[in-house]
Amino acid sequence: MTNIDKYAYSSKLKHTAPLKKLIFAMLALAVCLWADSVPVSVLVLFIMGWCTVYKGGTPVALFIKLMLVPVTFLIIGVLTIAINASGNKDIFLFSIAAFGTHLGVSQSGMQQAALLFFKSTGAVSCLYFLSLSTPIVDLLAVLRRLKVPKMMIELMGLIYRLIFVLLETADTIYTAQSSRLGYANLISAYRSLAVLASSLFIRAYKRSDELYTALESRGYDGELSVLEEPFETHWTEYIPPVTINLVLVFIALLLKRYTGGVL
Amino acid sequence: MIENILEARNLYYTYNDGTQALKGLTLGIKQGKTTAVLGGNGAGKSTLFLSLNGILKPVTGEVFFKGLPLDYSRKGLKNLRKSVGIVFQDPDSQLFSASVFQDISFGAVNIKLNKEEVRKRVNMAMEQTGITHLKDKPTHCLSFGQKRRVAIAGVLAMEPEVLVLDEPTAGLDPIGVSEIMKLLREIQQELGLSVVIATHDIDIIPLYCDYTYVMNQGKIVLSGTPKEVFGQPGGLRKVNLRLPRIGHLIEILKDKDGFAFNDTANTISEARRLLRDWKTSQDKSAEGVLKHVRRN
Amino acid sequence: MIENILEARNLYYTYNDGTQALKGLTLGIKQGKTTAVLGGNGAGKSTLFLSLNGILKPVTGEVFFKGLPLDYSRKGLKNLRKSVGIVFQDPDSQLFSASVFQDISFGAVNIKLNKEEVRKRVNMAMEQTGITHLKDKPTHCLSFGQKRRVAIAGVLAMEPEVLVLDEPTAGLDPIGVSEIMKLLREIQQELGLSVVIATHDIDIIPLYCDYTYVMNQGKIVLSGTPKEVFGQPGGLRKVNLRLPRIGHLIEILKDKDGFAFNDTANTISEARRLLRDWKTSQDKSAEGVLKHVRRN
Amino acid sequence: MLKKRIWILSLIVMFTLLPRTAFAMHIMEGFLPPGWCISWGVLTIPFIILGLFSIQKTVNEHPRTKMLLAMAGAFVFVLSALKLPSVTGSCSHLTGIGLGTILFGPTAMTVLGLIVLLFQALLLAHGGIATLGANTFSMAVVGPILAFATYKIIKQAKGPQGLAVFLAAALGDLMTYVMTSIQLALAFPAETGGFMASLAKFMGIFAVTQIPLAISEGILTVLVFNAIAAYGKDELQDLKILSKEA
Repeated sequence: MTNIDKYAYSSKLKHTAPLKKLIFAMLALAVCLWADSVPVSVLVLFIMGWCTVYKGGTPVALFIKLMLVPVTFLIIGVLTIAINASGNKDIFLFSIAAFGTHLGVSQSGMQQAALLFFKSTGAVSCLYFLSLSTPIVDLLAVLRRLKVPKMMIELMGLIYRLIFVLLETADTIYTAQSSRLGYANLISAYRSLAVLASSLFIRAYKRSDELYTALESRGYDGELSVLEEPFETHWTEYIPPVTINLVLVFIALLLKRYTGGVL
Repeated sequence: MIENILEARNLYYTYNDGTQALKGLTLGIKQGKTTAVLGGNGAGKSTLFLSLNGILKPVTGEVFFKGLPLDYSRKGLKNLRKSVGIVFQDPDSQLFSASVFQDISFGAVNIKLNKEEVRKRVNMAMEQTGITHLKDKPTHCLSFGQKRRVAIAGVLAMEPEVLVLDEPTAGLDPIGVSEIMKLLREIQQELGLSVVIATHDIDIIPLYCDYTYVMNQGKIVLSGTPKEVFGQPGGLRKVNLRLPRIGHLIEILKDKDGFAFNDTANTISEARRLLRDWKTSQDKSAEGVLKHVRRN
Repeated sequence: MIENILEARNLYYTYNDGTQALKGLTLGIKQGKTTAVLGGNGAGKSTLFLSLNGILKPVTGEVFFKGLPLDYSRKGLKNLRKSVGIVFQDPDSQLFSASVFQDISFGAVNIKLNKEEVRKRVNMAMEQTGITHLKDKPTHCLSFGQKRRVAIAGVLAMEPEVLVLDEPTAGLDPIGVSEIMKLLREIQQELGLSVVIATHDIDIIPLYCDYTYVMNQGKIVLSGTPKEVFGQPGGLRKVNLRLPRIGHLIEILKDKDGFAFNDTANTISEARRLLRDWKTSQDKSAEGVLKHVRRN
Repeated sequence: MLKKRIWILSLIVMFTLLPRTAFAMHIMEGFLPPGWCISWGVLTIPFIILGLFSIQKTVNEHPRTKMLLAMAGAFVFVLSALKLPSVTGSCSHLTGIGLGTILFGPTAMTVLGLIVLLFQALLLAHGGIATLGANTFSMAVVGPILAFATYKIIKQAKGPQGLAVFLAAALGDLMTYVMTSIQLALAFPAETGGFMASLAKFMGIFAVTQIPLAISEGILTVLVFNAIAAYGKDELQDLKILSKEA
């Protein structure tokens, strides 16, 4: 499992206002989806890649490795959309006969698949820019400013912290089980996994109780209020991210007009 | 000045599952001192601590803070918890936020201080515990010892009068132990705090504590200065505890090997003094003999 | 007979997050002895142990079991883990089943023994660790010390040749510590096991271990019998460790207070012998002086 | 010749990729057109609000449940990160929908599911932000409701506990994938045959892996549930506070 989170803490962009990063990434994501255009998608990919690697200092190899994570879904999804069945084999660029019909790829299916491939890749790069530069804690601060319900934010904050506590527990249990041959064959593996999950559950339950007690002793009265370090920002700082996206919109409009939406 | 800032009188506590954790416990925590509560696993130390902070309410018996019985109303508890802070044994069940800074600020925010004051206190607490450099790190990337310091800082930021710590040295290596104990000693002296430590690490008590209670099966069985308590090895052994190793050595030397010490010793420096004095007296007596012989 | 049942040669290991845990570590575990691996938190002890059992595969370097390099195939690992059992630090993450009996049988069942054999082994392991009376208890009702015994029994039921324990004394009170260490000593001698103990509890090493490796930052920095290792206080302090308290006292007495010991001592009994001998020699020399004086 | 080669090639691609699709069943970032992203998001919001109200009510009555819910969320996240052993030796993952729903109730699972999905997107790059609404709808709304209904119906019919747990988990898992296929088919109807043909394509492909996976999830959930019932009786008792509300 690749945990992106820890890279966010070492990013050079960590101290940039999270709202700015969020706006930048979400606008680009929206433009990428709306524009429906291969060049715009590729442009988004490069802008986000450049910002992450050059501005944020994330290793290129890591960025590429992460881009490959959703590739399974991407390939299966795109292929499924591209390949169609029809009794008439002439609509396909190439096809094979199977199950008493023809399976093949048509010109438009091919185009749709290619477009989707680039669009998704561009969109994923926006997601990575955000998560490789912005720790979850900072994102939660933004969500609080955006008036997301308090209960939601508190749960998110707690869950985020507890994920790591439980992951460590699960990892320790897993190691202890493997050292006693718990995963030596399929039947043991199922048994071990069930035992792991159930003891994890009981541990989690106990922990929640301990956590409540500890918070109570620190004066908890229903709200997890903390002091957040505000990020000093001036409105002018929002000009560059918005401008970049406006340029992208402009390019998309131009492409639509002069290429008739082919690109 | 009140001598005992906290007092427990004849506490009884039984858990839902029927475990009797406290059975008539009485103790007093001296203002401005470090008090150790020594006891084996399962002696009831944690239950005692939760009672001092009002989390558990004893079935019978009472807890007094500054001479007044605890007020278990919402407001009373809030005030109490401002003054009596607990640091739990496992920092992972105490730290709830992924941000070190935010976690430390929690208690201070709860007592409704203004932002400036909270920030000031958090920064101070981080400085006192030596974790200022960890400010921007996520909690889950810290080492065990660092997490424990964050937990301590979170309680210090509330500026309590009593700091209660459950097994503060558990899981730490020798250097970690002496660092955390020195830190506590420093904080205690600098801020004039009263510190209570639950531990089964016997060897640290003579080094860092002013007063010791020995707990067994929900009761106090011995109490006094470390010197007094460790002067009763029989009583300690009866409750499955032992002397500090140095104390044990000195005891054996005295009782079995004919070293005529006129005192006990539980720390290296005490033992050293004892042995040095003994040596000098031996040398002197040898000289005495010599002189005596020569004179005749 | 092979002298070293397990050997690690020049191991390097780096975790996914970039932490270099082992940096050229070499050591040998002597057959039929108790070997301690002493090191502070984060020295890499756990990583080393996981490599000995084939859970982690070193990036470079090799581990040898009975003179043969480890075989990391599915079958090879299965055989290895049957022979090299690890008892982890936190018994809670090792005990998962509803009852003690069931839990101890976990490993034995996984090596596909028949029911009769499993039952026999589990009963034997419970006897060896003195927990037969806990057989039908649910694991979560046990005390901490009992849980650790169950964890040890669970590994013993696989009848390993090497028993590796990570911090076996952590979290135990003094009596618990000496009980578990005596138990290990007994098991080791009775079954002719080779035992490896990772610990930062310096004071137990001279009492219970035959050989000691001192680990720091992924490497072995000192090795030898406890006597040899603790004869190098400078080397220990350099890696943030210290002498056993008794050893420290004797060192100071010797170096600073003019006690002319001709040896070092790290346990109470060693120190006692040293001081007794010294006293006798003093008495003798005093007598000698007397005699000398008288004769003249 | 060429055709044959394509046929074989695509088979190879399918069989190397398919066993790893369990996680990938979250619709990836950027895969859905904006209109669908928004529609699924809007459709999900009422369920989230409902869930939040229900949680708020429970927490007001029992303050401890806030920490418990957070633990539950983290538990589901970690559960879904566990590797599920399979016959082929490759790994897939649990969804945890069935277990989570039985333990914590469907309303809580909706909110927890949303948070878990968001963290999966941000921390593991599984799923996405634009597709969060669609994924939440299938994984945290439809899945839990079906799982819960199955569980309750079988319990009411005095069916065996094991069967109830098994079917709740297996159907919860399966329904999630059916829903995802519907979402994909709606967004990408086939050129010939439209929505139904597309749905057949997606369901056909995912059925290969999802049916065995749903069965595995069912079996494992039964094992886990039995283990919890064996030595977590008190915990289960307390959890009724959470799940009774639904």
